[in-house]
Amino acid sequence: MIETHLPAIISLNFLAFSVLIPLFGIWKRELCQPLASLGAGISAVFSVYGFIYYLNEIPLRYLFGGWEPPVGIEFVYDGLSAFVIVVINVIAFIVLIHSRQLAVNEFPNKQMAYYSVAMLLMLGFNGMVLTGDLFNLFVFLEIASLSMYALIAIGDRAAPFSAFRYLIIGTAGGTLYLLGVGFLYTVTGTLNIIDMAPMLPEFAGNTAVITAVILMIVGIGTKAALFPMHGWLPDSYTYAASSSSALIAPIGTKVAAYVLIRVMLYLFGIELLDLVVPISYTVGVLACIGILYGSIMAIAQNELKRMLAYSSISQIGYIIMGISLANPFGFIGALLHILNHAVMKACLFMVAANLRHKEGHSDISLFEHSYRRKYPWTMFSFSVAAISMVGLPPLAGFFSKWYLVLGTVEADNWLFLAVILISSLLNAVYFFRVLEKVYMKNPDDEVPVQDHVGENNEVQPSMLYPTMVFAVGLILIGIFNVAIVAMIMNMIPSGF
Amino acid sequence: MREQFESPIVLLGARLLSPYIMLFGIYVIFHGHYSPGGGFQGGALLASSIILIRISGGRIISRLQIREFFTTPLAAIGVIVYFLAGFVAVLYGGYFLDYEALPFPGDLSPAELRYYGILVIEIGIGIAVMAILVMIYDHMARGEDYV
Amino acid sequence: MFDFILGHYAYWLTIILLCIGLYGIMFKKNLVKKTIGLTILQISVVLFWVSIGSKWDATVPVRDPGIPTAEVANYLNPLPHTLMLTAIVVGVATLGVAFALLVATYNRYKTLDEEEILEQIQ
Amino acid sequence: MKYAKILILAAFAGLMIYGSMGLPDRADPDNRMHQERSITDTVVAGSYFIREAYNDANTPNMVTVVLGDYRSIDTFGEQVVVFAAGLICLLILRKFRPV
Amino acid sequence: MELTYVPLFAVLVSLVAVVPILLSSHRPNLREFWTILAAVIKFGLVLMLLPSAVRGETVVLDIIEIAPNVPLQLAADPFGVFFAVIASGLWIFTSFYSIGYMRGAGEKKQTRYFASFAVCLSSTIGIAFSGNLLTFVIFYEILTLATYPLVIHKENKEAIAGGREYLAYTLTAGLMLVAAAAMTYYLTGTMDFRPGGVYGGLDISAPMMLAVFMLFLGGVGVKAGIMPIHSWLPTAMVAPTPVSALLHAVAVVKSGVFGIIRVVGYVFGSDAMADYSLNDILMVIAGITIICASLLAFRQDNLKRRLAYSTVGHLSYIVLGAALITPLGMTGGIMHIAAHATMKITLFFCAGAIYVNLHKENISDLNGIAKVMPWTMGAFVIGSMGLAGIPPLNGFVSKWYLAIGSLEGGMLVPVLILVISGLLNVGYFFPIIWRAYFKKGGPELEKYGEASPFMVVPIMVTAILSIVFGLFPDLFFHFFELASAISNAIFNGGT
Amino acid sequence: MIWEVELVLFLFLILTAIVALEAKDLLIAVVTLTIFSFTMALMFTAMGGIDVGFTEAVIGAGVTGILFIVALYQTTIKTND
Repeated sequence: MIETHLPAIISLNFLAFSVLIPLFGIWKRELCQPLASLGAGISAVFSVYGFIYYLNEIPLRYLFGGWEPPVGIEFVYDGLSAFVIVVINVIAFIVLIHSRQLAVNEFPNKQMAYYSVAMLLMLGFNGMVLTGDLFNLFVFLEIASLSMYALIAIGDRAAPFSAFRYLIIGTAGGTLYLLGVGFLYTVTGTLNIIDMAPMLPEFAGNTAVITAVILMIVGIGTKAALFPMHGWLPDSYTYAASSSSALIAPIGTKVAAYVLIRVMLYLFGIELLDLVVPISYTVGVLACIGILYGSIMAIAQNELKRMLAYSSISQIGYIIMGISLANPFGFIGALLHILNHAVMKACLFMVAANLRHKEGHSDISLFEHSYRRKYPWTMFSFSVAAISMVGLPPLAGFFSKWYLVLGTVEADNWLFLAVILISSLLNAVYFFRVLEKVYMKNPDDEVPVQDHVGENNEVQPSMLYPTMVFAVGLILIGIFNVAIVAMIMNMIPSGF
Repeated sequence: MREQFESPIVLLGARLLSPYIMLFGIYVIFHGHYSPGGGFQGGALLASSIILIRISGGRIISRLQIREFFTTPLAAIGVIVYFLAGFVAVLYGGYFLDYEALPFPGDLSPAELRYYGILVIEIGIGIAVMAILVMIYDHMARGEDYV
Repeated sequence: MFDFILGHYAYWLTIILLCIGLYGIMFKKNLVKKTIGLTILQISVVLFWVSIGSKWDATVPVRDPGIPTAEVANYLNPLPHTLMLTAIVVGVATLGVAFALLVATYNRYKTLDEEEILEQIQ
Repeated sequence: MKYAKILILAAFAGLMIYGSMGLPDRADPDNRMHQERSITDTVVAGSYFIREAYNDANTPNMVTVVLGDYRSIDTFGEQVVVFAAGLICLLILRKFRPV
Repeated sequence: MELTYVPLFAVLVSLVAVVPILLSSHRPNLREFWTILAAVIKFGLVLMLLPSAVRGETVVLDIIEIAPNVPLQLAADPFGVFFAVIASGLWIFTSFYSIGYMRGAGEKKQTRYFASFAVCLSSTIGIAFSGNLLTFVIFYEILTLATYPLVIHKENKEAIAGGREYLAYTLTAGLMLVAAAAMTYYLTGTMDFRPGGVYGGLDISAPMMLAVFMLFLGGVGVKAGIMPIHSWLPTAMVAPTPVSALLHAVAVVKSGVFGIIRVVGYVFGSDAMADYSLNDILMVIAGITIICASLLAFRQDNLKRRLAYSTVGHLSYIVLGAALITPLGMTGGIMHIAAHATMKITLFFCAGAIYVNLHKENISDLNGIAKVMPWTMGAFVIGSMGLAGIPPLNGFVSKWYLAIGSLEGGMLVPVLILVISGLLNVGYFFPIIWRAYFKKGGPELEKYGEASPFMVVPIMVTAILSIVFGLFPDLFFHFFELASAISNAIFNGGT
Repeated sequence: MIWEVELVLFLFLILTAIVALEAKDLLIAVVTLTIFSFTMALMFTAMGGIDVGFTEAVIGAGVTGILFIVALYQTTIKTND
């Protein structure tokens, strides 16, 4: 019973909780956060269960209303979606636990609606990952996007404005995606991904199909912050409340990248993409520019969250580059980086949130070496995540880069290889800059060390442990990455 | 929103018009099976009739109709109706939203079950859309403010 | 040639509308104007979908007992219409959120001009 | 910046016209989406709706059947979008008085 | 006795020791006890592997699969054991010496220092026992990270600048190594180290081969300090002296040259090197480095910087040995790893002792110190003479084999380079000795005596070791036997 | 569907869209946008999408217009472009 309904349970559970939270929240405001964590926790448990269940079962197709796919809508629960579902739900669960104190601190009078909308956000993301229908994808995309705009709008003074700009860009992107789906529907007459994929080779070279590809990539790329469409991201992540950015940054762009994988590799397939215009290569080059641009801009930032936002742009570039390589290694690298980057970014944004909570700012130029005494474990988490970001072994970040490098070598693509290597160095520059500030006393500082070092002033356990979980998780993912890679290898789409 | 507008003529016109719009909205919801219309359109019409009173009468009068406080639970009820229509089907062994599995009383054929299933969700949509459009209007009209 | 134009002119005119909407989004500084551009863009896409759903010599997708449903060519394709109902409602929901953000923005900066707001943020 | 925007607009228009050349004639009953079977011999959803909607749900208005039954999860999602919009207005514009 | 898990324990013992070191941060004696305990245990574990290595056996242990079909593999082959014996053996002396130095100089944050040191040694042994390229890369990067806190230990502007430069060079190198490893995996389908190489008999285009080789050279060459990319090494001299000793004699730079020999002998193999004439590139670079570094050493007034340039030169002896691709040349190069390690660590210990005792860093200030610190300066003389290649000392043995090796390969230029460099070595060490022994020191020297025994004893032991190994290269650790067995394995396609 | 009707409606749509974007007074712009929406509803009906047309008439021309007006009431009708 549960196995059959697993996709529906995982996703719709969030909806049930988003309705429950206001009902209980009116009665007792303190119940909102535990309820939200509970909802995310239930989904996380089910998704992990489903992932294990999937390992010895064929892909599950959940038929809504009992209608066979081309007529009705289905949720496709195969290896790829199960993997991404596990990543996003587990991370959302931990981030929501972390957000308790932040919510009390930053928007005490908006908690109820906040958690309700956060649940809707997760519903949208889960639906986007699971659905097997192009139009249904658009609907869930809009649920997720609307919730994302709202969560971003809670925060600093400039937050509503940056959310508004994101809304304009994001809705335009979603509309273009819808237009692309319209082109495809006109040509093929179906909306189901599994149904449509075998039809498309018949229309190879059709200009409408090519336009549809471009429109869909632009539309989803807007959500994924692919290079020319990245403009919304830095402002949004910077001005959003700490808990919002910790929730959105690791998950939002990853899901969009996942949709790109679905569209580019599963729906169209790489031969069709490159038939007339070398679309995959173009996307790869854009990703490269994004990688370099994001890294260079990150170096120039003084605000930690803004730096992390720019770094997100560059890390998304890795994932998309892995997709565009279109060989098994690139695919493994991209998927592994979805996992790794989600964990790393969650950890880093939570560190930024911890600092904001305690210090009231996250301005790098004001960091001082007393932090390592005040927040030893927060800073430990930051170091682990930063070093993993730079890509040093044996932490998780190294291995995704390793597979991407293998992918570029296999594709004989030296430009991409050089970009990966250079951007790793740039990553090192901006992360070691922070580490240096935190771990070393300022040489200009004349105050003796003893007077300067603060007491241990670590954040409370509800914030510290989630951060630590991610830091330890990065080490474990790094050591046991081959188990994950073995799973990913089962998901490699045919045609490679 | 202003507390009250001083224009009896406008208010009178709105009060005369509003019930008919509301009636039409309910008609649209229930007649959606046979003619253009359905939950959304009907819900939007219901919302229009309520908003019409709110615009012409101001806050004090509109309170007599539907209080601002009730729109949120109403919206939740709309969503829950839809959700339950799907969930009950799951409990009775079907897929989510599989109306054939719904336990309507009486001996109904699958097609009739689906007919009533659609009616139920249209009603749910109608309630939710009405409540939410009114809700959006209320929030917008009050601007950024404490409850 | 005439058939081609007759079959495609609606697309081209829709493209003009799409471009007008995109122009509004990109070039207008006023946030309300941007929203208007967004609305035009969305409705134009809806128009595109509805136009591809049309069919010569077919009636609306409501079953008329006098016209047999077994012959598919007799009725318009209901699928695009259904999808566009959804898209319109999604559009209006987006608009609601956009207005909420607009009001919040205006309360903070007392202006709706994008450049003036950006200046104030700096 | 302004020229870049003009360029984007021109590129978009060009892309759309390029794409529209490949679209089949509008309203042509021979279009894929109006056929009974697709080229891979699967059911075409639109035609299935026309043929079977009344038999399946006893409802003459096909759009309602598709909306409420065949693609009901779409409609459900759409309702959630509207619900989300309401909640979001609540979230952005309302502040609850501190306890 | 089952040896399978000994390599793992050898790697882990100092890593585990980090925990008690950190926990006992407020009790210096206990902390240093842990350090020395770990050092002794590590050395014992490595020695347990020595007999099997002398027999030519390899202890292989697959720990965990880190990439499909590529395990995290520890393989204690003769070459690895050879390097591990040197590194772990000298760590004991460095530990003792560190205690004396750190207390003498009153340094801050000694806990961090000892902890980093332990991690450093762990990764060095890991490098020595790496069974394949990916394992090598992982330990190589850990070494980079673990050394960074040591380089910036003083936390002044100079140290931070030095640390930045160190990171910039070594991280770039690590990335190049990753790229090179990936290309090797792609081209050959394996990442294992095999005596005789994995590239033999493959049909690969010359530019591709050159690209891979240059990436490898960039990757391991930075730590080996070959010439255009050596400049981090003198800059990193801002670190405390035991760190410099470790960096320049044992861990970091030796990992670099160890890597070069691994690459030349175990990845490319002599055939591939010769076929694509890659060894010429290596030889030219090594020759230029030897000469230029020796010349640059003349210009340095800071004692440690002069020693640093001397190190750059001597590392290239080893590179030269690898580049000759003759069995005897390789033997000489490998021997020089051991020889240079013992001698250079002696010299750095001396420099550190002088700094702690007299607070003098510059050569021009060293007038007459031999009277004050006779033991230290005696050891200094032994070390510098050994580096110059004076016969009874162990520097001579390796140089001799290098010369023979180049003659075996029919090349005269390397011999010439060796001779010139030997003269230059004498040239830049002699002024120091001359000042120390024959110039009259200032009156303030009166109040100083010899350095603390914690420092003098390690100095004397390493100095004596360099004499002993010069006379009996096979004593205790079978260095010569191992070295010739290794080069045999490389050139005759495995044992 | 009668293409002559559609053509006229199309021209009217383009006209109203341009006016809605270029009007100096936001109130005029919004009213023009409502006209645009209503013309669009007519267009949908002309193309056979009676349900879409109905929805667009109710939601696009009705509710959207109301929301625009309320938003302008809360903010300002002044604009520079």
